[in-house]
Amino acid sequence: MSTGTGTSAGPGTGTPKALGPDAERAPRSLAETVLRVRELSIGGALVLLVLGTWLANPSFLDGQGVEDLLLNSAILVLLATGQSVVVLTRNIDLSVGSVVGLSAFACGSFVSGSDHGPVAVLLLGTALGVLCGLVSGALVSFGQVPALVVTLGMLYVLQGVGHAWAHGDQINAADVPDSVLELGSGGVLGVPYLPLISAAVLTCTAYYLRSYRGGRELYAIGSSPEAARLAGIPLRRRVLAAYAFSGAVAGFAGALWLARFGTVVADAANGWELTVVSAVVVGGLAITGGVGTVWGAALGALLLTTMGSALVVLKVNPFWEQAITGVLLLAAICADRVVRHRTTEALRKRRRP
Amino acid sequence: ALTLALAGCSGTTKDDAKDDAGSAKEGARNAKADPDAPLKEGLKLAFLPKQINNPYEKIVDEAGIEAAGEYGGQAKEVGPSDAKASSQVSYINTLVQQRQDAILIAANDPNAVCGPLKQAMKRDIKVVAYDSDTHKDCRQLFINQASSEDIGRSLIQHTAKQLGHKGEIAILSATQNATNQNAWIEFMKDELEKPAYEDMKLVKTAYGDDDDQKSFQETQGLLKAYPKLKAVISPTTVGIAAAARYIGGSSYKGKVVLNGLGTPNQMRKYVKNGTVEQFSLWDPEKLGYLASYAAASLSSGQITGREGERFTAGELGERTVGKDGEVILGPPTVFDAKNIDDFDF
Amino acid sequence: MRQAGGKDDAPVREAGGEAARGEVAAGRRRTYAELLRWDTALGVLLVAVLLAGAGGTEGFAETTNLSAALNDTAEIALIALPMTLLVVAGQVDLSVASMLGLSSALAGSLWDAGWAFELIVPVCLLVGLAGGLLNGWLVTRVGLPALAVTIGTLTLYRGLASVVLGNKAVADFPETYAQWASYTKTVPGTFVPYPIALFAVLAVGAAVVLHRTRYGRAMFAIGAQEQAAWFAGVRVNRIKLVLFALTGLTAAFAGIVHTLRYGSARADNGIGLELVVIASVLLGGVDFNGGKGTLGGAVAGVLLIGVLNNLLTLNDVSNEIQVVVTGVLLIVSVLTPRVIAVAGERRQRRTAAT
Amino acid sequence: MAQAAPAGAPAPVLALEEVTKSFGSVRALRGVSLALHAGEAHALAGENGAGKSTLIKTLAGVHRPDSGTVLLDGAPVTFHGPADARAAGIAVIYQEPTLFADLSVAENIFMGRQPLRALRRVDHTAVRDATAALLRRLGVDLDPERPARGLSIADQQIVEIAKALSFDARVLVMDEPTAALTGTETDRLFAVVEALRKEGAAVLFVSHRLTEIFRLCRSVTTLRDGALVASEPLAGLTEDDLVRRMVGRDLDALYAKRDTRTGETALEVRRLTREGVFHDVSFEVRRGEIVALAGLVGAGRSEVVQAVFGVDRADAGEVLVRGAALRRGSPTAAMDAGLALVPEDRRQQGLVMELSIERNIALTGLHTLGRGGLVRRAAERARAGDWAARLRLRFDRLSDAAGVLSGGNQQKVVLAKWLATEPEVLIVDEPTRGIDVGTKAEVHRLLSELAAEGLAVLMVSSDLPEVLGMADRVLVMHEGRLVAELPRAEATEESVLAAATGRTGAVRRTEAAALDGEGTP
Ligand SMILES: Nc1ncnc2c1ncn2[C@@H]1O[C@H](COP(=O)(O)OP(=O)(O)OP(=O)(O)O)[C@@H](O)[C@H]1O
Ligand SMILES: Nc1ncnc2c1ncn2[C@@H]1O[C@H](COP(=O)(O)OP(=O)(O)OP(=O)(O)O)[C@@H](O)[C@H]1O
Ligand SMILES: [Mg+2]
Ligand SMILES: [Mg+2]
Repeated sequence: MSTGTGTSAGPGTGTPKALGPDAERAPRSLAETVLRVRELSIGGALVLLVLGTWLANPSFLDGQGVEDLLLNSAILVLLATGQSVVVLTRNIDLSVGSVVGLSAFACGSFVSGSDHGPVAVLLLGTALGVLCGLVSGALVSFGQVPALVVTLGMLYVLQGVGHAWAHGDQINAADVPDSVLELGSGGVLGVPYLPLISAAVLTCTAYYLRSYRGGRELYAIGSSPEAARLAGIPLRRRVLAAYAFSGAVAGFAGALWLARFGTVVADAANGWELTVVSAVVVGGLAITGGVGTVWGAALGALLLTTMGSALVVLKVNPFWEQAITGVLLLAAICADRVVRHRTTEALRKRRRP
Repeated sequence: ALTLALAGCSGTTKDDAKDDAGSAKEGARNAKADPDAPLKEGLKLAFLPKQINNPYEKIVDEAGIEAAGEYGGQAKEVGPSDAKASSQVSYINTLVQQRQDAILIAANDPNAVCGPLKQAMKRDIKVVAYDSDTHKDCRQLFINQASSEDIGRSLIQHTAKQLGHKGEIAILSATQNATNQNAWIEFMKDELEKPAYEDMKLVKTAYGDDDDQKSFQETQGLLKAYPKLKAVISPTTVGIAAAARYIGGSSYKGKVVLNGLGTPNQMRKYVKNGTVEQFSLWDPEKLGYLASYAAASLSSGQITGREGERFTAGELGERTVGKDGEVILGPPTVFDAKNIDDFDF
Repeated sequence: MRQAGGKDDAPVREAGGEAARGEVAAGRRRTYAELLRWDTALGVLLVAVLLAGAGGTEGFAETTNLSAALNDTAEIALIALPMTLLVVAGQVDLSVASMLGLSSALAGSLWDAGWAFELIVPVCLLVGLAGGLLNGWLVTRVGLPALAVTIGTLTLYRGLASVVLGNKAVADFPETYAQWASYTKTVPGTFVPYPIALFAVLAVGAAVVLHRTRYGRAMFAIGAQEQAAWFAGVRVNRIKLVLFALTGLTAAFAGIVHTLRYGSARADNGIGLELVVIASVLLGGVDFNGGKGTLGGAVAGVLLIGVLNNLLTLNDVSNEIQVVVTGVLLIVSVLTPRVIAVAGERRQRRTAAT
Repeated sequence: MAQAAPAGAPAPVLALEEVTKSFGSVRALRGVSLALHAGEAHALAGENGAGKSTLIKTLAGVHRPDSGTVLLDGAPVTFHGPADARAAGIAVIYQEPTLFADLSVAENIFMGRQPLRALRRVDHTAVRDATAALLRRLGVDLDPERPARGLSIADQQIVEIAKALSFDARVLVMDEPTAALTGTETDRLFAVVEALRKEGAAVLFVSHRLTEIFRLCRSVTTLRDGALVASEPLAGLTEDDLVRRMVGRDLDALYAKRDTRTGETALEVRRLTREGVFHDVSFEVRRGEIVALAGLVGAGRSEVVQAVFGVDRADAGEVLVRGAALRRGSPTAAMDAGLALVPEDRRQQGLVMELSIERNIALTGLHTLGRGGLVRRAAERARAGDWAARLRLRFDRLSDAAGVLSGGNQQKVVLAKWLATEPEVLIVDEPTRGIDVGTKAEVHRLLSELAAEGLAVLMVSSDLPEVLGMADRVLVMHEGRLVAELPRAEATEESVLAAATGRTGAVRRTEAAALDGEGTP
C-alpha cells in the first residue's frame, strides 16, 4: 500500500513530515511525548475501557475475571508480536490463522492418546510454524513477489491442507494428556502460564528489535527496502528470518491453543488473520513498515480482546455487540491519529517562532 | 410522502409476493407410490452436510454412506468447508448436473437452498433433508432426529429437575441464524412459560457461532455478567463441549449446571470429573442410516413423501412418513455417568 | 533484442530524427511483451480450462451448468470491479462483504415491514453509498490508512446488519425480481444470466474509465506515487472518496442481488467474501501496492476462480483441494511473471557477454 | 584509448576494465575502463545519461557488469551486492539520496555498523554522539535524533555525505553530491574530502558544475553515450575542452538571459505564513520577469513556493494570480489559474516513477488531451514526443517507466510535464539540479524565451551563478523570512550571501517589507 508514506497529499491530511529539524529546540518533554504517543493513546483507551467496565460491574476485575482477561488475550498478543515483526519489514503475513489451525491440529494428533509432554508439543508446533514461515518467507524474499498475495495464497493452501488432513476429525480434550492441558490452565503463584509465556516472548522481541543490529535493520528494511539494499543489509535473509519468526510464533501459538482449549478442529483460529492485523494496526504499527513497536501491537491485541469481554460483561444485547466493537475500534484508531496529528502540528509551529 | 405513497401503491410489497412453491413438488408427487417396488440397484446418492469438516455431520454422513452399501447404492459426501447460507447452493447445482438420484441435505439456511432444490426435483432428483430442515415444499422428506418440540421441552425439564425448578438460566446457542437451534429455543421458552417454572428465568441467549473458542469465551462472559446464573443449556455439540471445558477449569465447577446436546466422546471427561451430570443426543449414525434408506425408498418409487406411506429402513425396521413429510428417528438418549461408556461416537 | 535497423553504436536514442523508426521497433517489442503479461496469460488459462472442461467433464458445457456457475460469481464479480479501481489507486476496502450483509439485512427487515421492493432497493443503495463515503471520509479527511479503516468498518457494518435483522431470516421476496437474479432466467439467446450480463456491461464501463480516461490515469498515478500525483494537481482525495463511495454502492447492490438470488435475507450473508474478492483481483495481476494492473486481468481472475471451482466440484474434487488450488494459483500468479523476468535478465546477460 | 595513469604510480586501488552494462536494449556502458589511485581525486564527466551513475553503481556492487572486470588492488573481484563493496572499503554517495525516512538521522548514518556494547547490543548513546561529531565536522545544524522524514533534499544529501564519511573508506565515490547544495555547504564538503584524500583515500567525483571538478580533482574521465572518450589529467584542460569532450561539439554562451520589459503583476503573495516554517512572506512577480528566491539550505524557500502552489496549506496570508485570490491548499485551483510548480524532489514529488514517460508528461494536462474525460493516446504521445525533443531527452521508448531514466533526464521530464501546461506563472524549484551543462544552457534559454513571451518565472535555486545569471530580481530568505530584495544590478555574490547568512545590515531593506503596510487592511 502506498498510503501515508510521507505524502503531503490532501489538504486535510496535513503533512506527516512535519517533525521539525529543530525539534531539539522545542522542549524535550514534548518531543518525547510525541515519540511515545502511539502507545500512550492506545494504552489510555485500554485503561478507560477496563475502568469503565469495572465501575459498571466490579466482578469484571475479580480474580477469575483478571485471569480470564489475561488468558483470552495471551494467544492474540503472541500472534500480534509475530505479525509486527513482519509488518515492520513492510510485509504482511496473512497465513497466521491457518498456521495456528494446522499446528494445533498436528499437535493434537501427535499427543492424542499418547503421553508426550508439553515440551515436545511446543517444539513440534514451533517447528511446523517455522516450516510454514520459511515457505512464505522464501517466496517473498527470494521470489521477490508481493507479500500479501503470497501469504493469502499460503492461507488457502495451509487451510486446505489442514482441513483435508482432519477431514472432520476432531481432537478431544479427553485424549490430550493432562500435562499438556495443565500448560493451558495451570500457572505459577496464581498467574496462568499462557500470559506469562506471551509476556516473555513479547519482551524479548521488543528488546531485540530495539537493541540489536538485526532488529534495527528490520526497521530499516521496512522504512526503505531500496536504501537497505544499498546500505548492505542482508535484506532477503532478514525478511526470511522475520517470516520464520512469525511462523514460529504462530506454530507455537497453535500448540498453546491445543493446551488451552483441548478440543481442536482443523479450523482453529480460522479467520484470525484480520483480527491479528487489526491488533497490529490499532497498536500503531504502520502497514507500510518501519514504524511502531511490538508493545503497541500487544496493547492493540489486549484492547481488542478486552473489548469483546467487556461487552459481554456489560450485558450488551448480543445483536449490538459487534456494531459497538466496530465503533470502538474506529474510535480508537481515529483518536490515535488525531492526537498524533495535533502534536506534530504543534511541534511544527514551535520550530521557528 | 407522495412518491412514497405512489411507490407503495404500485410497488411489489410482501402481500402480493407470489409463491409458486410446491408446483414443482406437485409434479413429482403425481407419480404414484408403489410400496412393493424393490430398492433399485446402483442408486447414486449425495450427502450435502452443513459443513464438510464438522465432526458430528461426518458421523451422520458416513453411516449413511455405509448404509448405501447395504442396498447396493453408491453414496458420497460433498460440501462446503464453511457453514454459510449460500455455500451449499453451488453444490446442489453441480449435483443436479451430475444427475444424482437423490440429494440428502442438512440445510444451512432453509430459504437459500430452496430454489435450487426445486430445480433438482423438477429434474426428478429426490430430495431428503436431515438434521436441519428446509421448507417443506423444497424437499420430499425430512428425517428429523427427534421432534423439535421434544428436544426443546425435555432440555428444560431435565435442567429444571437438576436445579430444583429454581434459578437463573442461560442458553448458549450456535449461530444467530441456525434454524434448528432457533426452533428448539422457541420451544424452551414456551416450556418456561408454564407455572412449574415460575422460579426459573432465562436471562440471556448467547451465540458461540459453533466456534469452539468463541463459545468458550461466551460462557466466560455469561458467568461473569450474571453472577446468579445457575445453569447453562447448550443445544449444540460444539457449544456444550466448550462450555464444559471452561466450567470444568474454573471456580464455577460444581456450582453451575450444564446441560444440552453433545457427543459422548467429547463429553466423557466432563461427566467423569463431575462438571456435567447429564446431556442428551440422538444416535447420529442412526440418523444417517435412516436418511440413506429413506432416500433410496424415494428413488425406487416405494414412497413419494406423502403422509402415511411406509418404508423399511434396514435394521431400523419399518418407518412411517408423518405430517409434512417428516420421519422421526426417535427420542434422544440421555447420557450420564452410568451409561456413557456404552457409547462410542 | 536489439533495435531493428538501429545503428549498433547508437543505443540511446535522442528524440527527434530517429523517432519514427524507433517507434515501429518499440511497437513490435511491445506485442511480444504483451503476450508475456500475466493478465493475458490468465485469459489464455481461462480459455484452456473452459476447453478442458467441455472436453473432459460431463455436464460442464451444458448451458444450465454454465449459467449457474457464472451466476455463482455474480456478487464477487460485481464488487471486484470497483475493488480493482481502488487497488490500482493504492487503496483497499475490506468492508465490502459486511456492506453486502448490511444491505441484505436491511432489505430483509424492510420487506418484512411491508415496504415496496421498489423502495427498498434505493434505500439499500443509499446506505451503501453512505457506508462507502464513511470509509472514504476516514481515509481522506482523518488520514487513516485504508486497511485500518476498513477492518474497523468490516466489524461495524456486519454488526449493524445484525442490529437491523437480528437472528431472523427473511424470505419470500417477489418472484418477479427473484427471477431476474436467478440463473434460470437468461438473456434471450444466450446462457448469460442477468446479473452477469449487468456485470459485463459494468466491466466494459470500468475498463474504459480505468484505461481510457483521465480519472483512470489519475488512479494509476495515485497508486504509484501519491505525493507526485498531488503535486501534479490530481484531486487525490476526491478520487479516493468517489472510489470508496462507488465500492460501497456496488457492495450494497451485490447485497440485493445476493438476497434475491438465494431468496434469503440474513445478517450473516456473504461473510468472508472480502478475501475472495481481493484474491480474485490479485490473481488478475493487479498489484496490491497500487499503480499496476488491468481490469481485464481482474475479470479473468474472477471468472477463472469461478469456473475452476465449478469444474472441480463436478469432478468430485473436495472443497479442501479447491481451496489449495486457489492458493497455489495465487502464488503462481505472482511468481510466474517474476520467473519470466529473471530468465529474461539471465538471457540478456548471456547474450551481452558473448 | 589511453589510460592516463600517473607514471610510476602503484597499482590503482580500484579499477574497471572494459566494462559493459546494458539495460534491455539500452547499452549504458560500453567497454569503459577507469582507474582510481590512492590519494587522488578523479572526476567523472559526461552528459545526462552518459553512464556515470551506472559506472558508479557497478563499482559499488549494485550492478553486475555484463562483461569486463572490477579490480581491487590489481586483483579481479566480483561484488555480489553493495555489502561486498562496503566491506572492501568503498563508500558511495548515490545520486539520489536513499534514507530511511522513519529512522533518526543517527541511525541512518550508522545502520548496520552501529557501535556495540556488552552482549552485542547497540550502543545508542555512542551512535548519537558519533553522529553529532560528524555533523559538526560538516558544519551543519541537524538534530541527530530527528527522523529523516521531512528533511529537505539538501539536508538528505548532507546525511548521505555524513554516512559516507563515517567509515574509513579507502575509496570515496560521490555521484553529484553538490547538486542540491549551496556554495557554503559545498566548501565544507570539499574541505572534508580534501582531508580524506590527503590521508590516502581515492576519490571519484561526479558533478555537472565544472568549476567544482577543477577545484577538487586532478584527473578526469569523460563518457559519451556509455563509451569512454578520454581519461586524462585536468592540468592543461579548460572548461570548454571538457564540454567539447562531453558533448562532442562546441557550446555557445552558457547563460542566454535576454533582457525583457516587464508587464503587469502576474503573481502576488501577501503576508504568507506557515507557522514554524516561514513568516510574513510578501512579494510579487511580473509578466516577463524572472525572480529568483535565494537563501541557504533550509531557509524555507521550497516551503514558500509549495505553499504558493497550494500543495502545502499556509496558515495565513493570500496568493493572488492576476489579482484574483487563489483557493488555499488546492494545487488544482492553482493550475487552473495558470500556475505551475516544478518541485524540488523529483523522486517523491516530481515524477511517478513507475509510470511511463509519456504518462508522466501527460499527467498535468489530461483534460486537454481528449473530450469528456477520455484521453486520446495519440495526443498523449504527441505531447510527450514534442517536449522530449525540445528538451533533448535521452530515452529508449516513451512507454518506458520514468524511473529507468538517468537523473538528469528525469529532471527534464519534470520540466516537460510542467512546461507542457503552458503556464502563465512558472515556479521552478532547483530547475537544473543534475542537468548537464549543455542542457542547462538549453533550459536557461527556454526560460528566458518564455519570459520574453510574457511568462512570469519564480525560481528557487541554490546555484548562485544561475541565480545571478538568470534573475531580473533576487529575493533572499533567511530563517523563514524574506530579508532582502536585490535588483539585477545590485545582485552580486557578496550581497546575496550577506543577506542569506543574516547579515542584514549590508542589505537594503526590501520593498516587500514596505508592501506589508498596505497589505494589511
Ligand atoms: N535500471 C535501469 N533500467 C534501464 N535503463 C537504465 C537503468 N539505469 C540507467 N539506465 C539507462 O542507462 C543510461 C545511463 O544512465 P546513468 O544513470 O548512468 O546516466 P548518468 O550519466 O548518471 O546521467 P545523469 O547525469 O543524468 O545522472 C541512461 O540512458 C538510462 O536511461
Ligand atoms: N515538512 C517538513 N517537516 C519538517 N521539516 C521540514 C519540512 N520541510 C522542510 N523542512 C525543513 O525546513 C527547512 C526549510 O526547508 P526548505 O526545503 O524550504 O528549505 P530551502 O530553503 O528550500 O532549502 P533547500 O535548498 O534545502 O531546499 C529545512 O531545514 C528542512 O529540513
Ligand atoms: Mg547519474
Ligand atoms: Mg529547497
